[in-house]
Amino acid sequence: MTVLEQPGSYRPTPPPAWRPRTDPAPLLPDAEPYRVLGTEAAGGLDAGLLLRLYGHLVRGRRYNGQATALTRQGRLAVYPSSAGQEACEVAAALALQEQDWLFPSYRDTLAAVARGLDPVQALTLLRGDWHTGYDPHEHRIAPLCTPLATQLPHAVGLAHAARLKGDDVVALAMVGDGGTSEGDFHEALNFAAVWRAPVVFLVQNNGFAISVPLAKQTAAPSLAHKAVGYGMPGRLVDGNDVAAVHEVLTDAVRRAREGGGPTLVEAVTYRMDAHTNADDATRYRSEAEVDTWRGHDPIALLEQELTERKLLDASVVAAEREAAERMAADLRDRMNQDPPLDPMDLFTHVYAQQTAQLREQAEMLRAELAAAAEAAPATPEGAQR
Amino acid sequence: MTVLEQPGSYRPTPPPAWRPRTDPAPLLPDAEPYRVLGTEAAGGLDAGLLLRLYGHLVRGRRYNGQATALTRQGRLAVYPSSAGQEACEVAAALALQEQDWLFPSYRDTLAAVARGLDPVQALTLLRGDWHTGYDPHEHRIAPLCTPLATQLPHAVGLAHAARLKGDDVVALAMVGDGGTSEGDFHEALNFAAVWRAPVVFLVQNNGFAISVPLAKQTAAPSLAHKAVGYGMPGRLVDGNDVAAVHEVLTDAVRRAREGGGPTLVEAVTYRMDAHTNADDATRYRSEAEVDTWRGHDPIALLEQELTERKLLDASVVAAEREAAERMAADLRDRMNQDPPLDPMDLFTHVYAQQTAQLREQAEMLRAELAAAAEAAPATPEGAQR
Amino acid sequence: MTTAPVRAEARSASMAQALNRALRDAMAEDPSVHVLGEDVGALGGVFRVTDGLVKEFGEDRCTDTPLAEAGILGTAVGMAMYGLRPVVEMQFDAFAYPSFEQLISHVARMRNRTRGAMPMPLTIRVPYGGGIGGVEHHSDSSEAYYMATPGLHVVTPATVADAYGLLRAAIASDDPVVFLEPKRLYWSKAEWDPGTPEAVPGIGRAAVRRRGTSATLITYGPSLPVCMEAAEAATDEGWDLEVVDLRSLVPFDEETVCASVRRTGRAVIVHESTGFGGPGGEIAARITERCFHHLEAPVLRVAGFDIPYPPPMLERHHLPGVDRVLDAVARLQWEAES
Amino acid sequence: MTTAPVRAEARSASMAQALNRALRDAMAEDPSVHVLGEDVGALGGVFRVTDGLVKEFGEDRCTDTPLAEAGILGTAVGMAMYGLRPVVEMQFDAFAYPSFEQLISHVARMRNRTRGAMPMPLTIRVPYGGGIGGVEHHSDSSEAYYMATPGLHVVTPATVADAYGLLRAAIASDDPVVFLEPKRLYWSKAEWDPGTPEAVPGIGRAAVRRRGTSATLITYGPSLPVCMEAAEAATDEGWDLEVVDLRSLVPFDEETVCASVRRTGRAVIVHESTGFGGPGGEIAARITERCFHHLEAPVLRVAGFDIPYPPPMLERHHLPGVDRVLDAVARLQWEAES
Ligand SMILES: Cc1ncc(C[n+]2csc(CCOP(=O)(O)OP(=O)(O)O)c2C)c(N)n1
Ligand SMILES: Cc1ncc(C[n+]2csc(CCOP(=O)(O)OP(=O)(O)O)c2C)c(N)n1
Ligand SMILES: [Mg+2]
Ligand SMILES: [Mg+2]
Repeated sequence: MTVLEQPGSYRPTPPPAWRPRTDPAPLLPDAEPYRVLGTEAAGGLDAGLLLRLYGHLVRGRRYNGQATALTRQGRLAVYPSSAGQEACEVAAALALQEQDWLFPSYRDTLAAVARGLDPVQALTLLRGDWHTGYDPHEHRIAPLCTPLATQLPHAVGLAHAARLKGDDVVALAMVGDGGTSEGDFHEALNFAAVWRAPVVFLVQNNGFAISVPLAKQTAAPSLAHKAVGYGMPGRLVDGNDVAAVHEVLTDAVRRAREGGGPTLVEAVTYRMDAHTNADDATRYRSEAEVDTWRGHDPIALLEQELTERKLLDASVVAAEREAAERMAADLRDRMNQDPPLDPMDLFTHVYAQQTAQLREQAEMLRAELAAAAEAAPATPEGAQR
Repeated sequence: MTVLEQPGSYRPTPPPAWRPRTDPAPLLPDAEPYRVLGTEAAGGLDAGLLLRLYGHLVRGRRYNGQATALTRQGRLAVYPSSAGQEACEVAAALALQEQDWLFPSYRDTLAAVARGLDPVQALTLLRGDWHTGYDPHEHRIAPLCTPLATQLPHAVGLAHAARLKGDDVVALAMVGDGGTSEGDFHEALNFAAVWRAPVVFLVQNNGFAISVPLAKQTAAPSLAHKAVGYGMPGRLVDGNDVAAVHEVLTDAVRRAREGGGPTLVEAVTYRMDAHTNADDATRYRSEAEVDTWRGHDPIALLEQELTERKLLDASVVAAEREAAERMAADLRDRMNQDPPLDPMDLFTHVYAQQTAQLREQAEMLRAELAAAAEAAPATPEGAQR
Repeated sequence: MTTAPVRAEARSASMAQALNRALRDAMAEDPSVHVLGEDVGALGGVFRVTDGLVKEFGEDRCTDTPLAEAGILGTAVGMAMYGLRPVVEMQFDAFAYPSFEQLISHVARMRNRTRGAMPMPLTIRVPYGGGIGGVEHHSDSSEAYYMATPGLHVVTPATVADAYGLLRAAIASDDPVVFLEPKRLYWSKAEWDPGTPEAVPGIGRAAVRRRGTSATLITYGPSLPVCMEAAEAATDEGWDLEVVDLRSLVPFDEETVCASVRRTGRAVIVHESTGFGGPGGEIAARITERCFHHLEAPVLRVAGFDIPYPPPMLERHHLPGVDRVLDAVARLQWEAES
Repeated sequence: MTTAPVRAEARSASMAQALNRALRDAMAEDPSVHVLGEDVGALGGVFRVTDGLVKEFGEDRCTDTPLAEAGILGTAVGMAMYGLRPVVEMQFDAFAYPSFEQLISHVARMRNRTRGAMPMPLTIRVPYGGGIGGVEHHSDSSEAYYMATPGLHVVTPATVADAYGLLRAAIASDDPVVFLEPKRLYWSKAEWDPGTPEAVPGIGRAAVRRRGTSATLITYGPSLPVCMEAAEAATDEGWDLEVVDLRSLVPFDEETVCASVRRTGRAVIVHESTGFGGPGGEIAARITERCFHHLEAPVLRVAGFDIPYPPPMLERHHLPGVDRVLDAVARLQWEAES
């Protein structure tokens, strides 16, 4: 049992199980957020891509404005705006191929819209006529996820399943700086790395979790540094530089697609609006701070680049704005209609086959509705808001 | 809103919120586990400390053997042995001062015993006469924790509370390699770093979580690398080198005490026994692998050092073994007595004041016991095992 | 929403204000009381219940935590181990779920497993229930989970005065209390003098809110106003309903409830939580066990449907309303009497 | 414990073996069935229920996951989104708690929130209950939590044949099933021919295990053997007890249960789970609502005490045993008859 009984067995060697594993150096993010716009690298950017991104950004900003306006008109229960974060939203959508999957958080309706989802369907959750307003399979967009970070393991599981089936599918999952503190963030990243699942995690670090600033959320050098502890690369990027975010995400998606495993991307950005229309941001941040970010607006950064490269003139700007206005007008019009409501839907999708118990409850509601209709036959259900 | 409306606002600057925070370099663990025994550094070690550690290791090994034997005699329901890991267990206990707190996992009864807890009390949970067998305040040892990693936030909260009260208290929390995958590990480390709580996290990487090897648990360069993502230093140490573990933990405890915040320590070690006496380790690992670790035995490593420094001769060894045998005999004797059992205890500590509902249930049990006693008066409760 | 401090004279106050005042008074009286949670600091909580606390007591006493509910509750356990009295805020009912392991495996059991050596004087404030137009995961009624966990107290106020009194009692309790705050009553107001708070007989006592003889409505939290309204409306049908507000689900005040049911001989339990596996089952079973021969009819339940909480535009069909309560009263086999 | 494969002829098999066989057959028949959890691979699970699966189907089909229950269930949700049928193992009842947020907020609701577009054909196997001398957190009966969560099916076998049949039905179900495995019956044996498995009528049907006329014992899982023994013993007292094995807590087979109670006029519910807020409350309330005028006595409950699960040496005092069941039967107001 001891050396005195086993002479010569003493070896000042490292513990046998110890093998230096991954080299941590390549996993570490750069010290500064990666930027493209305004740098020399921007010169190599594809003009078509930049203009496409520009159109998305302009429409995205307008979309945020219109959705916020709809809350004031009582047409949305609540709206968590991504104004100021459009570069991340748009780049996330555009970095994916058609067969890939997007896992948005509750703030990421714009990413879903940029991926092709009808904005009315994207806003169903926030209007309140149903939860998920779309068939996730149609555009391969998971339900907008409200419990923070809980969608991240879903993305890992889906990507893993696709790989097991031999399908060429990458999942991109979005989460906020606050969400990185949740246990589900940790477990998802760990599973992804162990399984080498084709997933990209995009953290939009917009400085706040509602009122809580990043400094109270983490003491890490950056959120991207969390990647090292899972054995995946961490990338830090200027989240308002749409070209940079698009490039970093596209790289990460390609790496995942090629079997290189997951990547964690932290995009540094800022939430220009309050947390939601119901929030009072003056309680926890100054106008001055917001102002400093006005000078780093994602649309402005891209416009400057495009202008310098003579890709943007007043007519392009006007055309994009007009397109944005059309989108907004259409959205407004359609959101101003009362959605069709059927209270019996409460019981339709709880189980594949309705249980006897739910049938009974459905009958009760049906009888109540019939009685009410008799009492006031002129009020169709859809209009009772 | 856009640059065309705000001429001159374009600045290719970093995002305003971005300040390079902590420098990650000092947080990174060394590439190899830190070792002392068998290296030049060992020459500087205090002989008294080494001999104290030696005594603890010898008794610790004997304790593990005795506890395992007690399972075979049916005196313990189950025993998760720390044979092979005694260096970590002992160093954890000895790195702390009296006012500090130890947060052991279910495997760490030896650490609790090394800190001064009566082994019978340490084993109560595993014997099964009660849950926690001791008053945690007496030796400042939190209850042995079975749900993995859940004790880590407790350690953070306690250390934080002590600091808020101005008390000089450090908490040292123990967890396994498997436990690092749990969300609670992540949340605890993050809270600790944000609060700069005086906590030391000791991960005993013994290669397995029951049957699951480390490679299926994490893809990280090392578990110590997880520290970077929280903004705390990570330290990697040879967990079978008791001098090294003791030094690293003592440093981390000192740092915490001085307000330097938390540290994550990964000790690389090996579980020589099966997961518990109920486990069949041949299903998932080879004898050959176990054998390689026999040559890296923590007691043997220290004995070699002591022998070379002429601190150990047969009489010291004999004396320590005798002490260990005395401890084992005492433990055996006391564990061979049936513990006193009072079924009415079931209702005593559920609430500070027993509810009417529990009083009623207690009365029912009391009546049942009285009836049973009448039927068979010769069988005192304590003996009914 | 106004968040001005409540002054110590009888005036109109909302439930949110009374809760805020309870926290403030408890913190002022006992330095071991610490508030922690998401956005409880500068923001004052999303419902403003912790408004002003950070200004008055500093960040060490009222702490914005990282966003992690298991971490919040888990560190609070550690704080309680060291003798503090943490008051934890879960931002919404459904967001308490990540903390369930800490709750079930530690908070509820720590006293018992240590033979009383480590009590858990913790209060966990959970805004709960629907009726506020919240999107999914913002309107759950999760009391059944808490009730099924021995070692916890489960308390819920339905009035402004109770909000103050019960929260003070919860914080003062040496046992963990899950304190369920009915979201849709946060802005309900009442004349209330915090200087002489209406006597609240501590945790574990129900209150008879309306005396009656025909049948007993048993309810709590968000459904109390519904039951009071139903009781008024029932007089038109000739029913004189008694209304019992449980206030405390654990411990359960069997005495008050059974005394009422024995008097009236009929009972309807009303709550928002789903019916199947919800609190009403336990209450009905218990009443029936104890008062069987006093019952003229089976104890009935009016509850949320057995479905995930509906989207805002459909929630009114789910929530037990006055009509559904009256329908249940009508089914209490009155014909048997005549 | 033997873990030799079960052959396809009538022979003695344990419940663990039948479960193993069900997994094996399901995986062989349907390549979309994937098993994942802690130690389900080389070890075959701590109860050996997944023994041999990794050898037969490989690591991609039977996967040792990192140690993180929320991660296991959360990734299983993602796998189900992509069309797989994950079968998740939670190592012990209490260790499922970290996964409750995923369970409540996603697994149970995904179909509903997506109007059926994203079903969750997931099976979550949870060894539950006590009686095996487990230390704390190894003997919880957590079915009340699952029952209170609409969108889940909750199933538990009590016989070897049901273990096979119900697990096959659970895996085949397009809805999420929490499959509760009574730990202390893992080693219970019966003659069983997997080639012609005893007809199990799918999820949602109770089974009358013993016909009787005096009163009905309603039970499930680990308490079925107790009730069968009690029924035998009761003949000495002149009681002829019917025993109903629920098998499925959700959906609840009201028809079978109520038919029995209407016949016998008396009922006792028996389960290990704590009484207060436990499954028995719902069952008793439901029976009473539906069968009130057939009841000669209130429906009684024999359950675990309302305490955290006791340490091994005291658990026998906590667990409902034959005597406690008979005591309850004796309290069913027989004198009223005479
Ligand atoms: C599990 C969980 N806890 C709490 C909340 C309530 N909540 C909604 S958004 C939010 C802040 C999120 O911050 P962050 O992750 O940074 O995302 P952002 O809002 O900035 O986009 C909180 C606390 C939630 N939705 N889910
Ligand atoms: C939350 C939780 N999940 C599962 C278990 C069951 N379990 C007990 S020990 C163990 C493995 C632990 O591995 P590790 O953390 O490496 O510690 P070690 O046993 O090696 O000391 C498991 C899965 C548990 N106790 N708690
Ligand atoms: Mg944020
Ligand atoms: Mg281990």
